Amino acid sequence: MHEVQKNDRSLWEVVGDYFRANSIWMKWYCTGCGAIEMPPTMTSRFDMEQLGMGPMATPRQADVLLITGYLSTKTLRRVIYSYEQMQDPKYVVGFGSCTLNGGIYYDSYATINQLDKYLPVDLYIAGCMPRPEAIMNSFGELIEMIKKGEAKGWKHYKENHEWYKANQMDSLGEVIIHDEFHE
Amino acid sequence: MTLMNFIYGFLAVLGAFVFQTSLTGINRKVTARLQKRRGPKWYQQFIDIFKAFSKSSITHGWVYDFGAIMALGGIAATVIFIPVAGMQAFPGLDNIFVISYVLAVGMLGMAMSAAGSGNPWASIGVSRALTNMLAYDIPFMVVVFTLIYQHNTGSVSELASIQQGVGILGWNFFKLPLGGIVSVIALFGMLGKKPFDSFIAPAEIASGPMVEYGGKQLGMMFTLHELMTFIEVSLILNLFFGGGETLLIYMVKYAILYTFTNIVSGVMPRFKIDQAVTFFYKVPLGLAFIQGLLVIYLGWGY
Amino acid sequence: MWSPVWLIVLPLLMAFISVVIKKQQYLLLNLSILLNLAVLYLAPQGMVIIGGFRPPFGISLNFDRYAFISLLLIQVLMLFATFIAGPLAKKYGTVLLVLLAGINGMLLTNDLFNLFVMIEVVSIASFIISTSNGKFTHTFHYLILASVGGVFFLLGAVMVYAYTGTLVVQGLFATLGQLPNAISLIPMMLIILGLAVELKLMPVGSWAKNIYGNSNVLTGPIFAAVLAPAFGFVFGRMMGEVVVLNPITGYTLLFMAIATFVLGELAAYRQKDLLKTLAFSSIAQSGLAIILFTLNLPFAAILLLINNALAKSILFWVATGVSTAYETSSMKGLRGVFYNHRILGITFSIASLSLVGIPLFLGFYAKVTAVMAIFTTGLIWIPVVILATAIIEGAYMMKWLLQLWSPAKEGHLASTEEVPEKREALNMTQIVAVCLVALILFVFGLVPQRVGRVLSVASQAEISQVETVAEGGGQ
Amino acid sequence: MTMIFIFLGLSLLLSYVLSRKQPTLGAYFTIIASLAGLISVYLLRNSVGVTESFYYLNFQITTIGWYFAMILLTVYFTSAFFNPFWMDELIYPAAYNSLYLLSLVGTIGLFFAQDLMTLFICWETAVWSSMLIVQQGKSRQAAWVYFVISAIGSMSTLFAVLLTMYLSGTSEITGALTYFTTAPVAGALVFGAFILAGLTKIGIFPFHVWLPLAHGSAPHTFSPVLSGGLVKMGAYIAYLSVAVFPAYQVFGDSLKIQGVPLPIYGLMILGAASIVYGTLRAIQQEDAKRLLAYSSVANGGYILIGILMMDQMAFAGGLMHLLNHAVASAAAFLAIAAVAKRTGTTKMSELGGIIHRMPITYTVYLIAIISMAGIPPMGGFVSKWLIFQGLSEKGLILLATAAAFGSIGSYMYVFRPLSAVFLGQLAPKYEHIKEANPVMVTAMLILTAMSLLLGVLPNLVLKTIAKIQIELGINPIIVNGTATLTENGSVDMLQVFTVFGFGFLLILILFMVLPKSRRVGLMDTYTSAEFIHTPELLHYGHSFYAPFERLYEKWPSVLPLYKRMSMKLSELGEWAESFFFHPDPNRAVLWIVVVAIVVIIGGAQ
Amino acid sequence: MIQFAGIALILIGIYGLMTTKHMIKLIIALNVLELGANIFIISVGFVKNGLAPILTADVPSDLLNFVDPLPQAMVLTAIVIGFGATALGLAVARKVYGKYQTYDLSVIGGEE
Repeated sequence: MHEVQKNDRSLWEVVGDYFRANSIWMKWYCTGCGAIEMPPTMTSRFDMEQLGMGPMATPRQADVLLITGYLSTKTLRRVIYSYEQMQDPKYVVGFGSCTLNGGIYYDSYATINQLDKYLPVDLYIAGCMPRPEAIMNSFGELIEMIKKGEAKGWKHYKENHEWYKANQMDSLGEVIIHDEFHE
Repeated sequence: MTLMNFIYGFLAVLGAFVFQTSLTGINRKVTARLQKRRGPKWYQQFIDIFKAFSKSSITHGWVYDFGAIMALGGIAATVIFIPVAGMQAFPGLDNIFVISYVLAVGMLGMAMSAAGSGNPWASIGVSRALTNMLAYDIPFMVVVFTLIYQHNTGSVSELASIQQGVGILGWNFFKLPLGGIVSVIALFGMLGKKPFDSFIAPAEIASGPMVEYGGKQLGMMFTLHELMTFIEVSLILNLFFGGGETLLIYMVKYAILYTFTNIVSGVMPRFKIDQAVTFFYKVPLGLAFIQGLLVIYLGWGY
Repeated sequence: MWSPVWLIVLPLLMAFISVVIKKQQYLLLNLSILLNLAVLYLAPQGMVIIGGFRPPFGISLNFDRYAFISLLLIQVLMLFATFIAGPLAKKYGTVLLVLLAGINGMLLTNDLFNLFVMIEVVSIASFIISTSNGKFTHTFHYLILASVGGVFFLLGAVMVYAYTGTLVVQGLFATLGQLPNAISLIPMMLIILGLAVELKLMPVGSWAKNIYGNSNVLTGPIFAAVLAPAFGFVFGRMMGEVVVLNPITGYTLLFMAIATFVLGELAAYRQKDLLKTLAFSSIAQSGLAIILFTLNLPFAAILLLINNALAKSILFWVATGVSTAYETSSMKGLRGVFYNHRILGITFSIASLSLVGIPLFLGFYAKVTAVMAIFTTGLIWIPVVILATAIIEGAYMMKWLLQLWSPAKEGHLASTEEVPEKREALNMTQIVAVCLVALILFVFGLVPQRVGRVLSVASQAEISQVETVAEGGGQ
Repeated sequence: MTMIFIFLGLSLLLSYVLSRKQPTLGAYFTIIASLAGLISVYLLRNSVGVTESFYYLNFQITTIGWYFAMILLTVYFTSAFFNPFWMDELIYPAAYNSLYLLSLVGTIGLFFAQDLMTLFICWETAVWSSMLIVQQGKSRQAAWVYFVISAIGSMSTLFAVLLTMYLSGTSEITGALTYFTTAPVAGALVFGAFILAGLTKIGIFPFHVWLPLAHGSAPHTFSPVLSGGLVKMGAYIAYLSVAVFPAYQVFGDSLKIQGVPLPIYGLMILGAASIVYGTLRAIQQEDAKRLLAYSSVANGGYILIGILMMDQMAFAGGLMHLLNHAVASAAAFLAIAAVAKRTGTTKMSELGGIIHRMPITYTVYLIAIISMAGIPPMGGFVSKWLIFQGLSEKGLILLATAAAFGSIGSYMYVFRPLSAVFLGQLAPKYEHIKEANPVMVTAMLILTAMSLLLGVLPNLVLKTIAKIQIELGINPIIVNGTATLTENGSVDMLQVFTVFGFGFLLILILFMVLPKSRRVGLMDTYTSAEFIHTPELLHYGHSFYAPFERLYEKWPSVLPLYKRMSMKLSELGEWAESFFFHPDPNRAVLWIVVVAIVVIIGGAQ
Repeated sequence: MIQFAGIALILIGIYGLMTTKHMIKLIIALNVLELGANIFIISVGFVKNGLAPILTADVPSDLLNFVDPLPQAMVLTAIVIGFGATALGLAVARKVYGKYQTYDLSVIGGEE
């Protein structure tokens, strides 16, 4: 893996990072149980909109890909597909310990144990599952990272594309397409 | 037509954008308050739009871009036609039909661009949006015909100035109460506010026409939405609430009207698209017809 | 020397000769028609009294413009019909000669009883010709009906004689008109009913469907283009000179004629068989001609008869030709048949367009004349009925045209693969002959006013009765 | 003028001869012949009032006739560019070419006819020659329905013509029709018969059934002529029956609704009904050509309402809409024809993404539908605007509502082919198709340029229309430079266009300044992260407005009504046949006796 | 009196034509009808106690009560014609019989 490059941004990028930090639009990839923690985060007690955050409908519109729980080999393909459809700059947040180390089903044949082998995770939120306080806290962290230009996972992904691809292929194996609905 | 006209026009577009975008931000806060939240900063909408402009983007072919430009261009041109407190960049171009049809250029451009992305959800969204338009526009048009018949002019600025000077009771909203109610209901449809927002249903059809937009095209769509809101609210304001004698009065009235729609829609559920059509053709169209018949055949409303 | 008597005598003579020299029947037939044409051209017009007997004991012939026009039409069509029918006409040469003599006699005679005789001669000849269809029950049906009609006509004629003491056709209406209504009613009804059978008037013309509908290249044209106009002309003569209508007979006749026209077209509309369609079309058109004669509008009626005779002859030649060649006359079997028979197709199209009354063709002029003439009677509802029925007529003729021209299945573009194989429907000389008739029709269509001028003289020369149903009804 | 007819007559013979040798040659000749016709008719613009006779046909040049003839010739001329490419699909190419010119002769003759008989002859010529062309397309049934509905119109015209000639004693159109000022009862009858012809030919509800059938299945090259051209014959008849025929005087005593006599108002309601019906049915269609045909039904309603209004604005709007719709509809049909030429189908659900292969055709179609939907800055807007202004000035609210419905509904249906045919994913089987032939493109671009020109400078045409209005003695539309003025509003299309261009330019600059976008394929779209491999399945072209269509899918359609009527007629025929034509001598004799008894009993009384 | 006989025969003939389906019987009925018609015609010219309309030396030339000769001449012709039609009808009936082995039209039905 390459080292993350030094932080030398142009003025344009600095301004852009300011906007991006204050307007975080998320695509929630609700693969597991963690998604249940998002509604409390949105609604009146925590109100994530005050930070300019909000859910978006499609990856095209979103800045952050939020993966809330277990990933299986089947869903990983979809996650990667969604990630690649997002517009730069884009950030990945791993939500819950299952994205970190596979959680309690770490030894299943179908579970993806370590998300950052496949996608450039900018931030993990630990916990099973993380409470809204933790979520707000960590998004505060992400905002700071973006503001400083430290959240560069998307550049990393580009630079180490072969490495990520190899890991992905390794995990997924070859996909044989039979027809539209069976592979 | 001199250079000054164009500069005024440009300023009108810019002003409309700034004004409406701020108002949108404020209204996001209002909505948040309704829901017992704190809500975002008042300039959050600007941040969102500029962020979208700052991101990288994709294109699905030239019609995808061309449609977006055509949409925003058409809408920007429409803003130039709108008389604001008696001010117009190009005097004499404020015929109501011209405005409502130039508006359609924007609609068509957006629909074209969305369909050009090749996403089926975009097409479903466009289909719903156009159906929605057919629903809300007919009652509104009936009211507009009544107005033109009554005042014998199709010019928006003249229609606005006729209502001024005799206080609040000079407004068409009070002279033609049924028509006024119809047009405010139609305004909800025009703005795509609940309960008539099924064409951008985010969870059902992934925000409909907007599904493929990201980056600068998304920013353009947001800008377009702001400008379109400005046009539509201004139209209702000029036709039924007497426009504004001065810019300040205009802005205040505008803000009240817009916030009203926002508050109402904040507590509304959502109609399915066929329900919306049925609703518009039952209640508002009926009211509009009653209003029209009263004015035309019985001479009421003067 | 040149007397119209030859028109009757010559074919009859040839008929006797042809019995003796059977091999030359066809030659004799053509020869007599050609000679007839010459006689027509040369004979002076006027009344001819035969044998010096004073009518009604002797027989007189009325050779005026009306008779001239009708005879000319009949001779020409007969010539073409026998020529095109070829071998069949050879077989029936004698009968055709008798038929020709009968028809000529029918059109010329000025004597009511003689008319009966001629009608019977024509009927018997046409029974024999109709046997060439090979459908004997239909011939039998025709025979019974026509004989009954003949008897009725005879009774009518005799009653006329009994009441008036004369059988001279010309001016008979004047004498009859003096009789009380109740007396003249029955002979008039009998005469009209007798003719109605041959005129295919509803409801007594039921024989026509099967005789026309199973016709071959000889019978179809003979019946539709020779016999039908011949009886039409005879009816016209009767209406002009003999028949006195009171409101009851007048409206009954008018009603029957309109019913024939409308219901005939409707029946044609539903046919899926080309010959049957043409059969009902003939029935309906004869109804229209009767409407016009009944309303005492001979000029329009003559135009219509001529147009129908020319158009129907072409239609029947082509229709019988192709249906014989392809052994079917159904819509399905004949689809696209004109692709390989372009010339026949074009003549068929011209004829059908003219029949329907599309502008630029003679039929249009006839239709316009008819409607304009009916306006003068003040019965505006009749043109409405006629024009509404013309829509139906146009509808089925066009349906046939479209199907016959286009070999494609519904919903597909036409392709040459679906064209039925080419078979010889008519040979080259026959086609040329059909084309000639089509050309005549076409040229008439180009100069309708000139044709009209010639005919209007004929109609004025002949019809002396002025009373119309409308006026009669108004009394 | 006679020379034009003789020339066209000769050239139709020539094109037949040429086509027999080489069909394409004859087809190219139709272009030349129609162009020559176009130029020579254009040159007649200053010789209004000249009368000429040819045999028993009499012609006179009038401003309105000239205007109509120019519209027709434009459509014929541009559609002729497509003829050469369809010769191999037709089994009677020579007949096609000569009938094409024959129908042209018929229509032009109609517009220049001086007497009623000439009018009718030309009318029928155009009808049957075009019917024979339609049958070379996909459906014989369609050609037949076209003929029958036209025949209803023809026969009612014939009735009106003959009755007029009989009553007035003259056949000269103006003289004969103005006779009815003094005979209102007969006038009402003649008016009804005349306007019926107009209604059938414009395709006004409920006589519209032939349009979708004939337009949808005619040869692709002839559909534009049918929709853009021949339908306008009906408009001319409508014009004659309301403007030349003194309709407002004849119905002067009848009940008036907002100043419009009730019978005329009833006709306008029919126009409104066809706007609404055409719009709703167009939204439902799955075939692009049928969709455009139903849009012709709707636009016919505008034209009819406009002409019947006989006022300053709506009348001008109606006449101008003729031209706008002719140009736009011809362009749209031609674009679809160009697509059909390359792909072999006009079914929208089978197409998609054609823009990637035929961008010019797409542009042509786009501009055509913008005009058809009445969106500025194309021609259609001006005419619809005039009609709206006229309707709201008189306070005819029901009609105005229908007009608005048709206008907004048209966004729905015109967008449908745009999206389903041109946009979206390209099916692999169309991967190798090319842009339309340059000859075809030329024709389409001519029409597109016209649409745009009419939208930006509508006064070019409105000037002529003002002249017609002055001739008719109604208040003319006022044109002032580029501005169009009416009693209750004005518009300056050049300014609108400039402002629109300005707005577009602003945004274009903004777009260019921002970073360039990355090009991705159309299969790379958001699918909820599902993998789709088949472009045809991803393209959304089927049942586009399903929720809306569901609201009225159970509504009765008109065509079954006609079918039932036809069936009833057949049954009546069958009844007559089995009742009176029974193959049984007994029954025939019985009938003779029955008639005899009826006459005797009747006579005895 | 004799007229009524003729009319009665005509009615009998018509009755036969309306009721029977047998071809030969139809022809017979037709003949009865014709016979009736002929008798009727004769009766038209009949004069009671009239003389034959033949001029001889015995008969005064101003004699008025002679029988009208014209109907008789007509009847002669009509008989001949009726004979011809009958013969033809029988021939046709024979042909039909040869084809269907029956004379009954109801058995044959409509021939297509």
